[in-house]
Amino acid sequence: MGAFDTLFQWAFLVPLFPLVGFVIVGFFGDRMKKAEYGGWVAVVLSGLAMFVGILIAIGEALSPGTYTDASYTWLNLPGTQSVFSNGFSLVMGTLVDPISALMLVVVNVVGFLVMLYSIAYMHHDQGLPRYYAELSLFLVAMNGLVLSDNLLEFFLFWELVGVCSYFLIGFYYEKPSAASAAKEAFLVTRVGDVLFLLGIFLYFATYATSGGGAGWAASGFKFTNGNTPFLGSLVGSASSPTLTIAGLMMLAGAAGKSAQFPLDVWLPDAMEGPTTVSALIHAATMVAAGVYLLVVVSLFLGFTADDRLAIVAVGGFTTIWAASMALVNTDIKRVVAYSTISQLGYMVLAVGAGFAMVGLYHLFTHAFFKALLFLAAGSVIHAVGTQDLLKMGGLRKSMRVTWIAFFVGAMSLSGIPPFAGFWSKDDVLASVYSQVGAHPLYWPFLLCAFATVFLTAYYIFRAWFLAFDGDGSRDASLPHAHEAPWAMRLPLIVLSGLALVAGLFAFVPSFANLLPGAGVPPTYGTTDLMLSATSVGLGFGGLGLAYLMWGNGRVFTLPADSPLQPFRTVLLRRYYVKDAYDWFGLKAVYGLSRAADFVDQYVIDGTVRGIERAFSQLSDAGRRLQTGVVSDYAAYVVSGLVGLLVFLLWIAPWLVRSVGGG
Amino acid sequence: MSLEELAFLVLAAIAVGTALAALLVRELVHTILWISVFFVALSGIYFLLQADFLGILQLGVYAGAVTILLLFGVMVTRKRIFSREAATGIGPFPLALALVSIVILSGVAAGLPTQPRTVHAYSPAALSEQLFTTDGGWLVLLGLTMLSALAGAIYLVREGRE
Amino acid sequence: MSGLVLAQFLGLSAALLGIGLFGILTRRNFILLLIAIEVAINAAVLNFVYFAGFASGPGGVSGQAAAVVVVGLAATEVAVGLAIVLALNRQRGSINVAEASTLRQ
Amino acid sequence: MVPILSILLLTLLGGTVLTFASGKQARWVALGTSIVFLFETFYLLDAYTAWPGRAGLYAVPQYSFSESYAWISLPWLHINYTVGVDGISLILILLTAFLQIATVVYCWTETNRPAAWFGLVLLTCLGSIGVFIALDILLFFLFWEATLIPMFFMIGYWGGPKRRYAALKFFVYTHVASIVMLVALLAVAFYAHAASFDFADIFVATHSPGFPIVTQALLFLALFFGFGVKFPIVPFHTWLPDAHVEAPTGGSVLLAGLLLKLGGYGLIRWAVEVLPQGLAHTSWIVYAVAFASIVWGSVLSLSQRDLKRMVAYSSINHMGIVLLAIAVYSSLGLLAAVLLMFAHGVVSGLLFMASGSVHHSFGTRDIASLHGITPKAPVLATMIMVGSLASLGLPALISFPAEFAALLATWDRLGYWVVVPLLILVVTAGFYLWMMQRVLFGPPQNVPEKAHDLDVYETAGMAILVALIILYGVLPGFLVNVIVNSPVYGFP
Repeated sequence: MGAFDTLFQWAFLVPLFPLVGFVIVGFFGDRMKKAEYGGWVAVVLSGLAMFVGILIAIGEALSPGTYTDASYTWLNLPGTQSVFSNGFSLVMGTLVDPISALMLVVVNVVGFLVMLYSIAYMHHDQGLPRYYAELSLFLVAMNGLVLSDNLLEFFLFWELVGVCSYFLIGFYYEKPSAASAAKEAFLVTRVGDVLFLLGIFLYFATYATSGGGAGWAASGFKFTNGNTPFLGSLVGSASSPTLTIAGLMMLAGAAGKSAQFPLDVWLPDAMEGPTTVSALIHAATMVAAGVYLLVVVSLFLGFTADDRLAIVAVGGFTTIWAASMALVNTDIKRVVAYSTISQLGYMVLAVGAGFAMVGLYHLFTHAFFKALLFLAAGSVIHAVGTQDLLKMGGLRKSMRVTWIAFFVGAMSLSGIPPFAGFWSKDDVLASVYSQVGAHPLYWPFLLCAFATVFLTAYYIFRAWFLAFDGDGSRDASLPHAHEAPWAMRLPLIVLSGLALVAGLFAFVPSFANLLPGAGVPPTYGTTDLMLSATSVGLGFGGLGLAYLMWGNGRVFTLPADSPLQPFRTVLLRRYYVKDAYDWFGLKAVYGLSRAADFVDQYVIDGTVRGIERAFSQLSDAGRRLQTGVVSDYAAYVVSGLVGLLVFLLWIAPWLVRSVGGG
Repeated sequence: MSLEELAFLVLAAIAVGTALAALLVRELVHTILWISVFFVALSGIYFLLQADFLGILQLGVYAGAVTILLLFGVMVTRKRIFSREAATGIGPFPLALALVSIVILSGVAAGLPTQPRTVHAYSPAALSEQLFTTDGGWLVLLGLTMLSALAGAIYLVREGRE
Repeated sequence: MSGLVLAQFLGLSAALLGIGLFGILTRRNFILLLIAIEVAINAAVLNFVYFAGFASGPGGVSGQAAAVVVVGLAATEVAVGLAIVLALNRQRGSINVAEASTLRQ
Repeated sequence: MVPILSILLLTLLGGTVLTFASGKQARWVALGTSIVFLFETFYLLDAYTAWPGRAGLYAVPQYSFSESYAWISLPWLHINYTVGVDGISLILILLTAFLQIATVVYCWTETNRPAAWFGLVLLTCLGSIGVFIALDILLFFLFWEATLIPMFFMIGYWGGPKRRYAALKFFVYTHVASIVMLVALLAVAFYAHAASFDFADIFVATHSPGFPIVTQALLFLALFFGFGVKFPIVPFHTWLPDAHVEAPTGGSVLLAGLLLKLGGYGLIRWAVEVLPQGLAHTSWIVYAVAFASIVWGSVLSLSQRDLKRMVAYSSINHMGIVLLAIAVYSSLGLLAAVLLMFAHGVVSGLLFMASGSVHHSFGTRDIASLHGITPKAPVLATMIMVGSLASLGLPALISFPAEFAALLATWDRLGYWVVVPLLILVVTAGFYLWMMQRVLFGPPQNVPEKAHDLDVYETAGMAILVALIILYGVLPGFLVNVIVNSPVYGFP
C-alpha cells in the first residue's frame, strides 16, 4: 500500500472529466449561444483533468508504487476448447504506476494547452462543438488507454483513440483530401490493430497455459498483481516461437499507431486535420501510444531476443527513412510530421534495445517540443494562410514569440544542449550503443540513428530559416502577418519553457522516480562523452549546412542537371511507397473485388439464372404438348397406361429380382 | 374343345370383328349398325358366362338404348345421313400406341393358365341384394351421377345458348 | 359343364380394349369417339363378369354388381357425350374433335 | 404457471389480426402491439433469471417456460405443440422485439395500404418468434414457413422496380432450402427412431450410441444446406443482394435483422445440438464455407455501387463469422455467434434504414453519384457513420465483444487460420470507410433541391437502434449473462 492510494483511487476522474466535456459539448454545444462557450467548457474540464493528472504524478513521484483499482468485469466469457478451460473475464480497471503517471502528465498538459490554443486558432471554423466534443473524446480515450490495467482494455481504448483520430483528421470533411487522409489513417492503423489483436490472443494463450500464469486468465489478464508484474519472472525469460510472433504482432500494432516503417504513410497525410489536432494527436500523444504499448509490453509481458532485434530494426530504419523525406518537403506541417515519425523511431529503437524507460523519456520530452513545433507552425499558418515554406519568409520581425518558440523546438529536436531533446536523445543513443555487442545487426541501425541526428538538424532549421529569415514573404499575395492572440501565445510560451527544461526532470530526484533507470546514461565514462560529442557535433553540422543553404533568405535550388535530381524526385514521391499502397488498394484489392463481382454475377448467379431458364424452357416444351385436342390428351393417357404396364410387368419384377438376388 | 368354348370363340370373333368394322367403315350409319351387332355378341358372352341379368341388361341398355341414342345423334348432326367423314387423320403415333397396348395386354393374357374352369351363376335376387345392401353406396353414387349428368345434358342442349 | 378358359377371356378383353384405344386415338369424329369409348368400357365390363363367374362367394356377386354400375355409368356417359355433340354441332357446325381445341385457352 | 410463451405468441397473433383489420389506424395498433410485446419480453427476461430449473446439467435439454400439448397423436405419429426457451432464444426474441418496434416507428408514414404493411411486419415477427420458441419439428417448420410469406409480399408489393423477380428469387431459394431442411429433420427423427418430433426426444435419440456416424454426417450436411441458404452461405447467397435491393426499407430491416438469424438459430438448435457428431465429421466443409463467405462477402462489398447491396454483402461477411463461430463448436463460439447475430441484427437494421432514407431523401442509393450529403443531412450522416463504425467492429459499440469472442474462439480451435478473418476485418473497414468518404464527405455534388434530413419518425426508429448499439456495446454483460447462463447441451 502506497502513501497516496487515496489519491490514486480517484484516477478515474482523469478520463471522466473530458467525458463530461464530451457529453456537454457534443449534445448541447449546438444550442449554446456562441460556439466558443462549448470550447471553454471543454478547456475547463480538460484543465481539471490536467490538475488531477499532475496531482497523481506528484504522488507517484514522491512515493512510487503500483496501485490497482477494483475492476469492473466487463465481459464474462465461457471456457474455450483448449486454452482457457475455466472461462475468463475481461475486466476494466485502473492501474496507476510511475509510467502511467508520467503519461497522464504528457497527455493532459499537452491536451489542455492545445485546447486553450484552439480557442483562438479555430475561431473562424464551422462546427466547433463537434471539434471540441471529438477532442474531449480523444482525451477520454487516451487517458483510459494510459490507465488500462490489462491488455484488452488497452486495446479497447487504443481503437477509440484511433477513431477519434479519424474524426479529427477528417474534421474538414468537405475537403476531399481530408476525407481521404482520414480514411487512409484509419485503414493503415487498422492493419496494425488486427495484428495487435492476434498478438493479444497469442499472449493470452501462451501465458495462461504456462506454469506461472495459471491465475492470470482468472484475473482478467491484468498487467500487475499487487506491486509486481503479474507474470513475474516469466517476463523476458520465457521464450517460444509463439511468444516471438506475439511480440512481432505487438510491434505491428505499435508500428501502425506510431507510424513506423512500413505503416508510416498515413501520418504525413494526416496533416490535413487542423494543426492543433496534429500537435496533440499526431505528434505528442496518440502516435506515442504505439511506443507506450511497446514499453508496457516489455515491462509486463516481455519480448524475446528476436523481437527486440526486429524492433531495433524497425525503429532504427524509420529514423532515417522519415528524416530523408523531410529533407526536401516544403510543407511546414509535413516537415514537422516527418520529424515526428523519425523521432518515434528513436523511441522504438530504445525500447528494442531493452531500455524501455529511455524510450519513454524521449517520448516525454518529445511530446513537449513537438507540440511546441506544431503549435508554432500553426501560429505561422494562422498568420499567413499557407503551409508552403517557399512562399513564407521574413516572419521573425512580425512574429517574435513564434519565432523564438519555433527556434526552441528546433534546437530541442536537433538534440542541442541544454534543450530537452538533447538529454533524451543522447540517452537513446548511449543505451543503444551499450547493446551493440548483443547482435552485429545493431550496428547499422545505430549508424542510421546517428546519421539522422545530422539530417534532423538540417531539415528543421531549413524550415526555420525559410519561414522566419529573409526580408519578407516570397509570395506577395500573402497577407501581412501579425503575432497570434494571447490564447495562442500562452501555450507557446509554456511549451517553450517545458521544451527547455523537460529533459532535466529525469535528474530531479523525485521526478526521476517516474522514469526509473532513465536520465542517467549507463555510465559517465569516456565513451558516453564521445557519443554525446559526436551527436551534438552532428547536430551543429546540420544546423550549419542549413544556414549555408537557406539562411538569410537564401533559397537553394538544386540544378536541373544535377545527378542528385533523381534522388530528390524519389524523396518527394516518398519512395513511391504511397503510390504502391494506392496501387495495392485501388488496383489490386479493388480490381480483385471487381473480378469477384463479375464472378458473382455471371458465374454464380449466372448458374442460378441458367437453371431458371432451363426450367422455363422445359415448361415451354410442356406447354406445346397441351394442344387442346381431346385425342391428344387421350394419347397421353394411353402412353401413361402403356408406361405403367411396362413398369409393372417388366421393370418392377426386374428390380425386385435384382435387389432380392443381389 | 367343348361346346361352350366353341360358342365363346365364335362370339368373340364376332365381337372383335364388329368392333373393328364399326371403327373402320366410312359410313357413320354403318358404324352404328356394326356396333349394335357388337353389343348383341357381348350379351351372348354374358349368357355364356351364366350372367343372365347382365346379358339382358346389355341387350336393353346397349343394343337398345345406346344404339338408338347414337343413331339419333348422327341424324341430328348430319344433314345427309350417309356422311362419309368417319376416318380421318390417323397419325402413326396413336396407331403405334394402340398396337403396343394390344400386344402387351394380349401377351399377358397369353401367359395365363389355360385349363378350363367352371363358372358360377348368381341369381338376380342375390345380385339385387348385393346392390341394395353391401354395395348400396355405389348405387347411390351412380344415381347421383346420373342425376347430375341429366342436368348437365339438359344444360348443354338447351335452347338459346351460344 | 366343362368350363371356360381364363386366358381366352382376357385375350378377348385385351383385344377389345386395344380396339377401343385405337378408336379413341385415331378417330376424329366425336360420335366415333363415343363408340370407341363404349367398346373399351365393354371390355372392362366383360372382365368384371368373367371374374365374377370364376370367383366364388360374395365377392362374385360384387363383381356383377360392379358391372351393373359400370353399364349405368357408360349409358350416362353416352347421354352426356351426345349432349356435347349436339352443343358442338350447333356452335361450330362440325363435330370434328381436331377443330375443337378451345380446351387450350 | 403462466403460459408466458403462448401469451407472447397470442399477443402478436392478435395484434397482427387487428392490424390487418384496422385500416388507417393500423400503425397505432402495430405500435401498441410492439410495445406490449416488448414489455412481455422484458418480463420474460426478468423471469428467466429466476427460473428454477435453469442452472445445472441434465441428461436431456431442459427449457424454461416450456409448454407441451398433444396436437396429433397417432400410434405412429406424435406431433406436439411444444415451446420453450433458453438464453439463445431469449436474446433473439429480444432482438425481434426491438427490431419490430423500430421498424414500426420508422415506417410510420407508410401510406401505401398501411394496414397490410403493418400487418405483414407483425406477421414476420410472429413467425420469427415462433421459430425461436418452437421445440417440435413440425411446429418449427410451420413458423419457419410463416416468415417467408409476409416477406414475399413485402418485397413483391412494396418493393422496387424489379420486385417481382427479387421476390420470386427469394421465395424459391429459401423455399427449396426449407424443403431440404424439413426432409432432413424428419429423416433425423425417423432414422434415429425418436419417440416423437419433440426436440427432447430427438436429442435423446440422436445422442444414443447406436446412431451411425455416416448417417449423422449426411443428415448434418443436408441441414447445413437447409439452414445455410438463409444465412446465406456462399455460393447460395445471390438471392440476398437482389432481395435487399428491391425490398422496401422495412422489409430489408426485417430480412437482414430477423430472417438471416433464423438460419443461425436453426443451425445451432436443430443441427449442431442435435447432431454434434455430424458437425465434427464434416467440420472442414463448414469451415471452408464459412471462410469463403467471410472473404467473399467482404471483398465484394468493396466494389458495390448500391448502398443496400453493399450492406447486403457485408451481411454475408458477418454471417460468415457467425457460421465460423458456430462451427468451432465451443461454448465461447456459441456465445460469440449469438452475440454477433444480435449485433448484426441491430447494426444492419440501422444501416438499411439509413440506406432507405438516403434513397428517400437524395433520390438514389448509388454510392458513386452521392457526394457530401453531410451538410444537407447531418443526422442521417451521423446514423450512417455510427452504423458503419459499429459494423466494422469498433470497441464500445455492439459488434466488438461479439467479434472479439468469435475470433478468440476461432483462434482457440483453428490457430493461425484466424488471420483470415482478422485481415478481412481490414477489408471490411476499408469498404465502409471508402463508402463514407464518398457518400458523406467531400464537397456536396448532385444534391437535389428537395433533399432533406431525416424526419422525426425515421430519426426515432434509428435512434432506438443506435441506443442499443451503444448500450450493449458499453455494457455487453446484459446479453452475455443471459446466454452464458443458459445450459447449452453438447457444447464443450
